[in-house]
Amino acid sequence: MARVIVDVMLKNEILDPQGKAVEGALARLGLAGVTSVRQGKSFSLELEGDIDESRLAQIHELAGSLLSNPVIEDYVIREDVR
Amino acid sequence: MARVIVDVMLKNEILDPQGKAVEGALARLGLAGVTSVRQGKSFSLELEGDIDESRLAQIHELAGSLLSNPVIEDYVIREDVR
Amino acid sequence: MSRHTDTVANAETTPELEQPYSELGLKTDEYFRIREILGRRPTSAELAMYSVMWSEHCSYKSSKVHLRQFGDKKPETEALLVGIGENAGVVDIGEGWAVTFKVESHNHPSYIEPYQGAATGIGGIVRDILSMGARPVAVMDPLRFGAADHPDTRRVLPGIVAGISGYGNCLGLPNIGGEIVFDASYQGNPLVNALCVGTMRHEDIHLASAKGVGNLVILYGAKTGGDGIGGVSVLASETFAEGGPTKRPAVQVGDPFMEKLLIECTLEVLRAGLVEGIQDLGGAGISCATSELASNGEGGMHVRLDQVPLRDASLTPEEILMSESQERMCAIVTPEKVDAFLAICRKWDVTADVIGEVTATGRLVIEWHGEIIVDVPPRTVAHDGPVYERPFARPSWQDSLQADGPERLARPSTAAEIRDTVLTLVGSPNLASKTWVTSQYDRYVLGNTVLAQPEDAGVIRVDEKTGLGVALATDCNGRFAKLDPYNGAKLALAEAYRNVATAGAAPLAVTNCLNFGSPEDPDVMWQFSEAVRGLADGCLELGTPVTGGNVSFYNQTGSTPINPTPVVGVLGVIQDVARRTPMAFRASDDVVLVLGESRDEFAGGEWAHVIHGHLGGLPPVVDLGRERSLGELLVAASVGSLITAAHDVSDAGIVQTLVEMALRAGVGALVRIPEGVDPFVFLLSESTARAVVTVPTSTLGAFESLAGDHGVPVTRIGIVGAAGDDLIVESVYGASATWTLTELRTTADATLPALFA
Amino acid sequence: MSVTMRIGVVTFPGSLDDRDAARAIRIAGGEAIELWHGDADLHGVDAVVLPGGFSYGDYLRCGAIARFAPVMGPLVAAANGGLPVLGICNGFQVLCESHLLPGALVRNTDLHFICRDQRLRIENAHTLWTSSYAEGQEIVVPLKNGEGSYVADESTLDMLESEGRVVARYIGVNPNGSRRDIAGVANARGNVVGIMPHPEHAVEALTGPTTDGLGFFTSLLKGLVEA
Ligand SMILES: Nc1ncnc2c1ncn2[C@@H]1O[C@H](COP(=O)(O)OP(=O)(O)O)[C@@H](O)[C@H]1O
Ligand SMILES: [Mg+2]
Repeated sequence: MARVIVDVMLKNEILDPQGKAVEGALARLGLAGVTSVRQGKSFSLELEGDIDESRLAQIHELAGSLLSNPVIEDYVIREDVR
Repeated sequence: MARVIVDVMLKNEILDPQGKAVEGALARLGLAGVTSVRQGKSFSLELEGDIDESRLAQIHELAGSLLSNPVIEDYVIREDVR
Repeated sequence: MSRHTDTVANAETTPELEQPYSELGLKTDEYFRIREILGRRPTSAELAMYSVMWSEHCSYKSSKVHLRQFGDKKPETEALLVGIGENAGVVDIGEGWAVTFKVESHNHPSYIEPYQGAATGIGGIVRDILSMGARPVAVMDPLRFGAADHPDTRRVLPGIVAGISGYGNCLGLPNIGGEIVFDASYQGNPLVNALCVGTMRHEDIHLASAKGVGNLVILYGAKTGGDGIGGVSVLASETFAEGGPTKRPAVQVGDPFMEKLLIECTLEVLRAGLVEGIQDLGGAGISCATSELASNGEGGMHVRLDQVPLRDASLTPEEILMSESQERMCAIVTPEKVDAFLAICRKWDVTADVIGEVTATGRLVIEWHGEIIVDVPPRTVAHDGPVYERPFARPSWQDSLQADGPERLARPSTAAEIRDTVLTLVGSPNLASKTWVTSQYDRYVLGNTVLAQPEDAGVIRVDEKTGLGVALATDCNGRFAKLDPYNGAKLALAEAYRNVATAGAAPLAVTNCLNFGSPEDPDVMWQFSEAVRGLADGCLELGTPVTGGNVSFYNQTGSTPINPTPVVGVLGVIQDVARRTPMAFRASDDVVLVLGESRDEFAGGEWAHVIHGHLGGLPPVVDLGRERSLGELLVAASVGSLITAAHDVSDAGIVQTLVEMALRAGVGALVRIPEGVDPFVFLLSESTARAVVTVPTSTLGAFESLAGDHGVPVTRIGIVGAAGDDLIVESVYGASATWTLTELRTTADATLPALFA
Repeated sequence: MSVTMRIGVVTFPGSLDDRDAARAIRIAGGEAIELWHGDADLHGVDAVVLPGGFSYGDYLRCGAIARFAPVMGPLVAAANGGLPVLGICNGFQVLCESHLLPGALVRNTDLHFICRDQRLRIENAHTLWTSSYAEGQEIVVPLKNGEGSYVADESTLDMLESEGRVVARYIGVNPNGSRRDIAGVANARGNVVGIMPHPEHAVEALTGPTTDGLGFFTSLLKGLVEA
């Protein structure tokens, strides 16, 4: 059993209205000194068996096509083996 | 300058239609052995100055009220000081 | 095994076992009735089923004795194809078409989790419509919130609206209307009512009954999880677990895409003739579906509960029986059609499993891994629940409330004061433009929306070839109902009826959602009984039968109940939607006419509420005979192409009606107060049975004589466009009141975004 | 003798405006052919409309999963070979995800789903889908989306402008924060067009705000007959 987490974030140059909205709300609720908020998505995949090179490559491939859209988003893969 | 990441996930027993949709798509696209996918949100907060206890407590408070709804979601705070 | 299963055999050998029936919301005498029915103690699974099915929500135990009036006073009608008691009533609209519609509440869940609560409210009512065999074609959403500027309203409103929008839009159902009303009495108790309407050919009507011994029971749709356990009954089933309590979420999460698949898949299996009986899974999940199907059919069913596909493998059988997981349906299918049924489910990627069969035993038997855990007469679960005659009494405060009329309130007495008063009202939350909300709803999808909000009624084309269509409106003024619940319910009916007729459709049938406080409070129970009596009497008088509805009790904070809110939905038929009457002023030089009579009636109205924060007195007099005449006139005028626009008069009176007609068109009007009438009363009173229409000079004579035939008083008050981009009212205490359309629009548009954006 | 043009309308499981697109095609004088997402065959149609809706629920990103549907294989190949394809709303999103059109569609800036009657200007009347309009013509059609904000990097936007591939632009109000008010774009060849607002909801006076949308469908039929 393995777990892989794929974090997807909007590229920096793409406007993030959700992050902006949260930033405003945090300030209104009294959290001082917030200079920026970005909102992203994360996918937590539970997989049977181990993650070998080829499987990781496959996950990278899917993270860059299905889970994120490279035109607007970047992704990072965190392996989280328990 | 500090960065705090708040990861918000649906509680395990709550239906996650987003995760389910991704799970189905990953399987159709040939990734074998995926037993479950959960989709979450993450908020990356950039803050001025340092994060002391009281500020962290404030962030916890907001993570549990504004950024997540404790009825259906859990959150985790990752501090990511650079 | 970490825990044992409580089987029927076990129950027989351990008659004295203490059972947590009161934690499950059952009264002691109810528990003993169950023991009497079964001749032994119930198993834990049986106890779960009875407790949830005998809850207020599922058994209508407090309301049943009153709701009977809808049947007893049912008007003579040929239109009713399926009446009260099924998932939704069905009416005949002619040309072989039938329509089913119903409104339901999802109040409490929407307070806890606004987005999901409201979303699953839409999901649930859509499945009710689907289970009758109809294609859902539109939704509406009557909503009530606390004070507009209260912080909690800011918490719940955007979430509720987003939930309705997120779920309804994703299903592809146009949202054609609803209500958004703010009143402090709903603080902590927002009302989320959801209405769905569906259409079908007569031969496509299906019922929830398990007919045909040997036929199979198929559960299809989403897998079963721990959703909403404890949502129907009071308690989660944690008391059953011996290895420590499990915490199950009371919140149900919706998956609109799954529901969309369920709609398409269900319609395909129905149209292919593969289904003998069908039932949606809503409150009380499998407990409700199996017991109702069995009770309505052959009377017997054998279910293998371990065949239910689970999302969470740790669920106990009791939890599976009680789960309110969304997007599930149950169908009865003959053995030779099962393969074809499952093939269509596969096409739509919908999970489907045979979980049992219809039997002739007269018992609902449920098996769990080879052991019998339920063996009950299904009727005792589904239909023979407890019935209460709750005590009710006219509240001690009712007289003083009615005695405190609005006569003592200061009234505007110059044109300038009228001008300011109107601007204040136009921008007040209940009258302001609701576009910030309704622009989040798709009103175009399916391509058959002929009228949608903010028009008086939503109008949907049913048949593209002939133009046959239906119109729907929902209404209720909870303040009127508080002042006088009997007439308040009639007033709600009258307003919805008038709205449908205003659009040019003939009112045909009624649905309702009765939102009240605790039935254990005799004051509330009196309000409820009066409202039901009023609605039943009103429907009889108007000839529009009640086809179904829903009751929501316990809407209160502490001991303070909400204003009684009997939301009434009226459905009308229009033979050719091309002749529907919109509300916008159309052509300059059309004559503006008021239909009906204006009296000095302000109690419970918007003026008293907004300007004075006052509630007291007796609500406007309701005269259903006049409503009927007005309705017939409006329909006849539409048929005869005599009028160009019509808009009903209700909240804040004729002036608000004129403002809305002008803003909708972007064209003003020049209006004059008739001789001998008080301008304030004429402009702002909320007398019933009135509408404003515009008539081209070419048909003016014909229209006025038609009105005479119907006995409806007509007053010419002005001319469309005669004041350019202004709305001008002359002869207001010797001067004119002028509003520019720009200032009216800015005022009306600013309020909701300022509060919620 | 003119032969009726066969225009495919793809139905994904969560498509919503497929019936409307078919109705628009019929009103324009064409024959609408149902295409199923799971069927990797275009059945010889003369053109394809990808309709609005939520193709596979679109909880991930709109159009992200639809891009991998069986029908998309032959569709992408045919589009690259010149087959006329119109993507409306979700269809536009699918075309971007499939890289048949540049850029992407992201969450509306105000974070709400928005349904309104939208004024547009037709910027390019030379595509197969817009030839019935006059260049610069202003039309009003419904707009309804939650993720309709068109984004692309500056160089892509400059390229689209300089090559005249911005097909329609929002005027009056930019409802969703689209870069440079872009409502629709075309591929280099002009056979593939994506448009966020819904011309298929503006083809009948009774149900639409106007009948301005019909031009998208008559353009194609005219073009196909002339071709
Ligand atoms: N206020 C009411 N007026 C008329 N019929 C009602 C009312 N409340 C409930 N009913 C009817 O009682 C029956 C049972 O209601 P309910 O249990 O809510 O149905 P379902 O479980 O299908 O939603 C339905 O036929 C419903 O229409
Ligand atoms: Mg039902």
